Amino acid sequence: MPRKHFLQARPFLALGLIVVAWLVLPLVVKSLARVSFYEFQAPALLSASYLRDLQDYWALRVQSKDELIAAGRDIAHTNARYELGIRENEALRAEVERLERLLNLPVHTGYRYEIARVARRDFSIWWQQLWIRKGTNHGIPVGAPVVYTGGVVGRVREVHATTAVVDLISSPNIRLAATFAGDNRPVAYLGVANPQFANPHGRVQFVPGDIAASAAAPAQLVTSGLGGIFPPGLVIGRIQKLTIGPDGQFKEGEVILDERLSSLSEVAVLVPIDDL
Amino acid sequence: MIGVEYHAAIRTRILAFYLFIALLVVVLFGGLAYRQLFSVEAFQERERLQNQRRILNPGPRGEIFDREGRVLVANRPRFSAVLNFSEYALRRELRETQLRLVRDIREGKIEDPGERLDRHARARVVEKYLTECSRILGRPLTIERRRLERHFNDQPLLPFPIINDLSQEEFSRLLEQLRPGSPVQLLPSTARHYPYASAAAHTLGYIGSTDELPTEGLEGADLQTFIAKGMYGRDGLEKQFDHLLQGQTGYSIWVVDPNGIQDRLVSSQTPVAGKPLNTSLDIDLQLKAEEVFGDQSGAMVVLDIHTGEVLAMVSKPDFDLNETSPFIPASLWNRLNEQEALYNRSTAGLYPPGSTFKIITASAGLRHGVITPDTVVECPGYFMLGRFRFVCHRRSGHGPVRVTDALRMSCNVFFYETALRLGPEKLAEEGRLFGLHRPTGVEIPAEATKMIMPDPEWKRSVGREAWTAGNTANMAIGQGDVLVTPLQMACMIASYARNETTTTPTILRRDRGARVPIRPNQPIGLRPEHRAAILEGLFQCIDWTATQHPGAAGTGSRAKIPGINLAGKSGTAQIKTLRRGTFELAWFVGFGPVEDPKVAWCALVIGDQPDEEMGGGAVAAPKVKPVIELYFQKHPPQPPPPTSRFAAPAAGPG
Amino acid sequence: MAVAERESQLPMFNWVQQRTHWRIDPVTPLCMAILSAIGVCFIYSAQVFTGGNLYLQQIGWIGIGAVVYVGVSLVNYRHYLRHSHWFMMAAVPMLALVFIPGIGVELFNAQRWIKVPGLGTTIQPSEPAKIAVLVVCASILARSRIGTLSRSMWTLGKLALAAGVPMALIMAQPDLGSALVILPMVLALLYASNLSHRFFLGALAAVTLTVGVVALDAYYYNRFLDENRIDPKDSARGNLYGSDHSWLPYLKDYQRNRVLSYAMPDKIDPRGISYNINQTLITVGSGGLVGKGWTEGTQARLGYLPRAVAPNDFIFSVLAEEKGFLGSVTVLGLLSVILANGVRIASLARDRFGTLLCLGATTLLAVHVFVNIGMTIGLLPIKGLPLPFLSHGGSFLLSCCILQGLVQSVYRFRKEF
Amino acid sequence: MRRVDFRWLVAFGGSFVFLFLAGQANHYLADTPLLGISLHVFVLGLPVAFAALRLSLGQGLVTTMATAMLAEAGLPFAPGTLVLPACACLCLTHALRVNFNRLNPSSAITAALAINAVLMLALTIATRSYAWDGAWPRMLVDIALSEALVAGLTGWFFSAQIALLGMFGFNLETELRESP
Repeated sequence: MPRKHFLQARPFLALGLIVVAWLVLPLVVKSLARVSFYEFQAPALLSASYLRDLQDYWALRVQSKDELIAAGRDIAHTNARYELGIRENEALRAEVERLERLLNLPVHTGYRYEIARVARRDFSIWWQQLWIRKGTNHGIPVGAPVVYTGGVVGRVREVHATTAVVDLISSPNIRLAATFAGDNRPVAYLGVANPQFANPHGRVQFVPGDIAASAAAPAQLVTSGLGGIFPPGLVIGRIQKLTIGPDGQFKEGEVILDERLSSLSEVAVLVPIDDL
Repeated sequence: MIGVEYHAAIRTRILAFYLFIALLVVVLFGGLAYRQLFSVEAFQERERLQNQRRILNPGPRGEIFDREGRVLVANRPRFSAVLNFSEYALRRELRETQLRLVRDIREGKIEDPGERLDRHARARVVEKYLTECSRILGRPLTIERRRLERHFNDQPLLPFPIINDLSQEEFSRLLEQLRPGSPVQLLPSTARHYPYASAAAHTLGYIGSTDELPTEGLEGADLQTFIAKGMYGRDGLEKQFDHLLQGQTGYSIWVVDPNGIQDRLVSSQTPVAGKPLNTSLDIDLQLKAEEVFGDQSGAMVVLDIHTGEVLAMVSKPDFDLNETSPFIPASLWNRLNEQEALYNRSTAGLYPPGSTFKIITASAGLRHGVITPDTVVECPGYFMLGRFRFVCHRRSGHGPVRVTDALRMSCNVFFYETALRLGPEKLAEEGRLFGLHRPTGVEIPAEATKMIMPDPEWKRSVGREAWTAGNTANMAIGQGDVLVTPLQMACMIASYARNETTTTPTILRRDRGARVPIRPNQPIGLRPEHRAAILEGLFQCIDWTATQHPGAAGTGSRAKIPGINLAGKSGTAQIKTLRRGTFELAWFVGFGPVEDPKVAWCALVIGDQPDEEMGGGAVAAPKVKPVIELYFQKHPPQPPPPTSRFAAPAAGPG
Repeated sequence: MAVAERESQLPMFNWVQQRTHWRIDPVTPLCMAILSAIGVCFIYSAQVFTGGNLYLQQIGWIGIGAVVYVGVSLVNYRHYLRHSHWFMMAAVPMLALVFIPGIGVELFNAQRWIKVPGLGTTIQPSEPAKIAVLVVCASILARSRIGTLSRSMWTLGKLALAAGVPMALIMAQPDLGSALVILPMVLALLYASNLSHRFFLGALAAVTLTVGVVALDAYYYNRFLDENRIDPKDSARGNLYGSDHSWLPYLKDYQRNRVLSYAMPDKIDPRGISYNINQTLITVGSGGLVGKGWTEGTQARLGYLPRAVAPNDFIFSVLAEEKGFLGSVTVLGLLSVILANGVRIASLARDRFGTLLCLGATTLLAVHVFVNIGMTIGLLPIKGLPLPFLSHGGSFLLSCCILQGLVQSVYRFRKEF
Repeated sequence: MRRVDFRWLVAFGGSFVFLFLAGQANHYLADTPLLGISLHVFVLGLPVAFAALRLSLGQGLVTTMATAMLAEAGLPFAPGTLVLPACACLCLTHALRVNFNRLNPSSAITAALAINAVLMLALTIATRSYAWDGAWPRMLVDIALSEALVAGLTGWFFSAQIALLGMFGFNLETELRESP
């Protein structure tokens, strides 16, 4: 009964064929297939996200008036504080511009903030990423930095028509030139795969020997702005412990990222203005 | 079928085959046992020597601090972009590039480069990553083929640097814009960094790069070793305390393949940073002292009288230490040699002390009773010694002077008279009593050793004509053959202030209690009124200004600081150089406050032009004033008690 | 091996005797299987760093070898007695093919291989030649009676022709090692055929004399080099120094160098000839009692033991390094079991032809084992002889399987009780 | 007999909805409301198990490839990281399914768990170059959670798929009885 034997071997034959086909298939075809599958599920992603917004909206609708009034008062306070901050900012910016003109510094690359809702958070031990609700239609380029009120979120990895995938700062293919707050020497921030249950983590390297950090007085890591991708001064995370590295000269340590990173619902993509 | 019968006789012969096989097996077994059981150590040792290599990495150098814990010499990170050909991915890329080259050449797509293809492939891979870096940095980068080849011949285990000494911004750009898995790695190392640029350049010294690292006690001394460049002190404190500053070398031992490519790490030890060095320098004083000198050549030493600590040490001309790091460019080296800027004039420069030596003459005269504080000598403006006329610097003469007046106004005639009464031996002996004939022993390399305290015997010994009275007269005012360093003069005046004979200067920070006299010390041994007369003369030298005492003013009155009583002595001397003619030297030594001596100084200004008119009081004293003023600002002589400053614990090493 | 079940399904050949009692000797095939498996493991290990796939090839060859082994052992060996001349007719032309450009493949300055059209592989005709010489010699000796030396001159002459022609052809390749393997085999057959002891004593004396003369010559040569401070390499380049130092005028200096490289490896060319010796010694010696572990041996894996020879001629070094004394003794034990079993089957054989076949096959195997392991541990000079069942190489593996198949056949068709 | 059998499309549709729901679950698990910790479930093994046990080889392969490519789109891995292991799992299960009663719920659960574990292993191998210090507790919890979820949902998912196929006129139950 050779036919029966053949039937038994058929799955393996098919598997072999698939593997060979996959190896032979040009990368373009595979990428194309990948993009199509992505775009195929994008509407579902978006609709779920909008649905969630709607749900939030209705959740808010049932709030009592007292609560709303309290919230309104809080917002008024915050607004007043921001108003002050904005004025201060303007003065500082004018000063900075004056100084820059004085020193003939090159003009800062400008950024446009593209606010995007988070459509899905996806944090596994294998990857950490956000799916956001803006894409090429909104002029978001690949590699653009993504930030939120608490600091850096990550970088855009893939851009699709209406959505984009953002690599969280804790993913291993993110590397930043950072500095410690109050210091100007660049150090290296590296994402590591997030090993913990909460707080995403990263690593910092090449820290000069005179910088110290402890649990009582954690050091804050901010972007340096020297690397040409991220603007300066964005918070990355804090460091509680620095140890001397293998070269006996630079310190290294673990960077504890903000807890809010794992519950983001809105981020801002920095689109370089030159790109427009 | 052909008849084939079986022979019984064969059977015995078959037994021989068993023996034959047994013999072979026993021989092989014995051979194996011999190799694998009895000589295993020897072979394992041979294997280790053949298959393992050691890489040495220098420990970061220790930092150098001033007395208040401010960093004088720091390490700055220095990043380079390297390609590590031991990485698997890069090795694979290399192999693939080479295979592609072979194919392309065979198919005639490219011409045979006419060199070994592995080298060509290597150059191509390096070129590719260099282009990528060049794009990110926005500047063209090139690498010499020769350097690449040399690296692979000499140090195949060490990563190959494609860009050295990245600026902070370049480092950041590469870090952020290279993809994280890129074979281009950013490798940190250190270079010396000098926050105060040229301050105390000669004292601190500079470094050079070396292949020789301290390796005592490190594993694997018998292995073939590759060494990453380290630093060693070439001058100044960096040289003197090289053994402390030098970190502990780290190593890693790798198993390598026959091409020298790393395979597996056997053992390693991280390098340890060198020890910090706390110097006695006060960078404020140092900066002020260098500021007042400006571009003027000269030297200045400020000492703490009680501890012998050097608070400031200037030698001009100097240079920016940052230009010497990480290595000294040849152009800089040539320029510095031309300016004679590389040697420390404070410790290695020998000069005639001029009138400042009159302190010694006066001291000897009083000690041996040839003069008393009341001895009066009439100064007509010159002194006749036989047919020779020795002039006083005031041609009209000082009139009748006592020792106090003579010191105040620096009257030559009084000291000619004293020295002739005294004789040269006793004068030289007094100089030797204050250690002017020998090095001070300060912890700075290349201190001068050939200082001269002349006497008739010395003159005979160097084979010159006999000693004359003229020699004695010249010696009395610090001219002629006397040669000392500025540091020695500072020590002499500090000793005088303490009423002791010897001050051992140190460049290291000493606690006041832990004062360790290295040389035997003893009181000067002058009668109090004699010493008082000398000190009075030194005090008046600064205190008597021309407005208060017209015509009898002290020569050092331009250093007067209101409210603080200082004592000092100016001096002027000439040196003749063969090449560039005669130069004037302006000296000013002194200490203060008189009541409770704290700080002693010696300043020397060297004329930059031949035959430039210089006077110690006119040129050197004004340079001293701001420095000493700053010292007393930092350490007011009245309460708060000055000890508090020193009692404070040393700031830690960073 | 599931030979018993397959047997009934195979098509009937008229020369497979169905009536024979079904019996097999399980010892040799078992040892062969174990050794082959070990061989595959260490061929893999020798190449693990470079990622070669020779071990897959070897598995393929072992599969073919197993089929060949079963096939040969099914056939009654007595058929070969009649047709032994055909073996010769096939082997000698194959040896000659090597020298025809386009068919013969030249590698490492020797033409030892011929291309098999279509398959893309090469075979080494010296391997079938060994088998042919064995069968032919055994049949000659089985057919004629050997008595004293003088009475059996005609037989000895035939034997010399049968062994000499292939040997000469193999030597011309040149492949001295394979050629010399034939000599002990023929001697063993003669010994088993009751040739008088005097012959062997004479042969032994001749060999001893030759070795002694060469050794003496080498000694004088060495002394000459030392006294005149001559680098052996220079002397080899042009026979510069003529016969000043020579004792045996017809020996060339490069040949003396070869002798010296065995006796004093450090003296002659420390990086060249003796490099392999040094490396194999370090490889074996550093293994110690238990070895460094599979795929952990630095010498073989990183390529100090030359990569070209590690999976074939020096496979024993790889094993000795990674499994140590215990591992190498195990392999030696398995090989000696095959050898001893060969001699045992020789004594059980039905006729003299069978006995001679077994003894010849066993001697061939023994010489390979001894020379290969001996060179690996520095007892013998480096000669390119592979180790049976372990070394990578199809022709040799197949020839070993055929030889053992013959032995199995002798066992199976032995006399009835 | 239909000329083109579209049941793979229906099965893929069901899988799509399922994976979409799992994605939504992950969205909330990234910051779990009560525990405040980050978790992740991975359930691709379940659709693959369904395709392997209940569909023919061709239909199953197409369904699996489509589902795996869907799961893979938007992940930071090379194309094929999930597709190839999923296909391999499918083929292996398909070859083995003659040896046990594939309609038995327990065999469905076993197959789903095994396939899911294998796929998670594949992902772990794909990310082995990352720093893994201390990753194992989170990994164990994630795996345990995923496996528990798969075990719990297998019955529901299988019935839902069968029902969905039935809605489009593919009656697996009766076809099975008719086939030899």
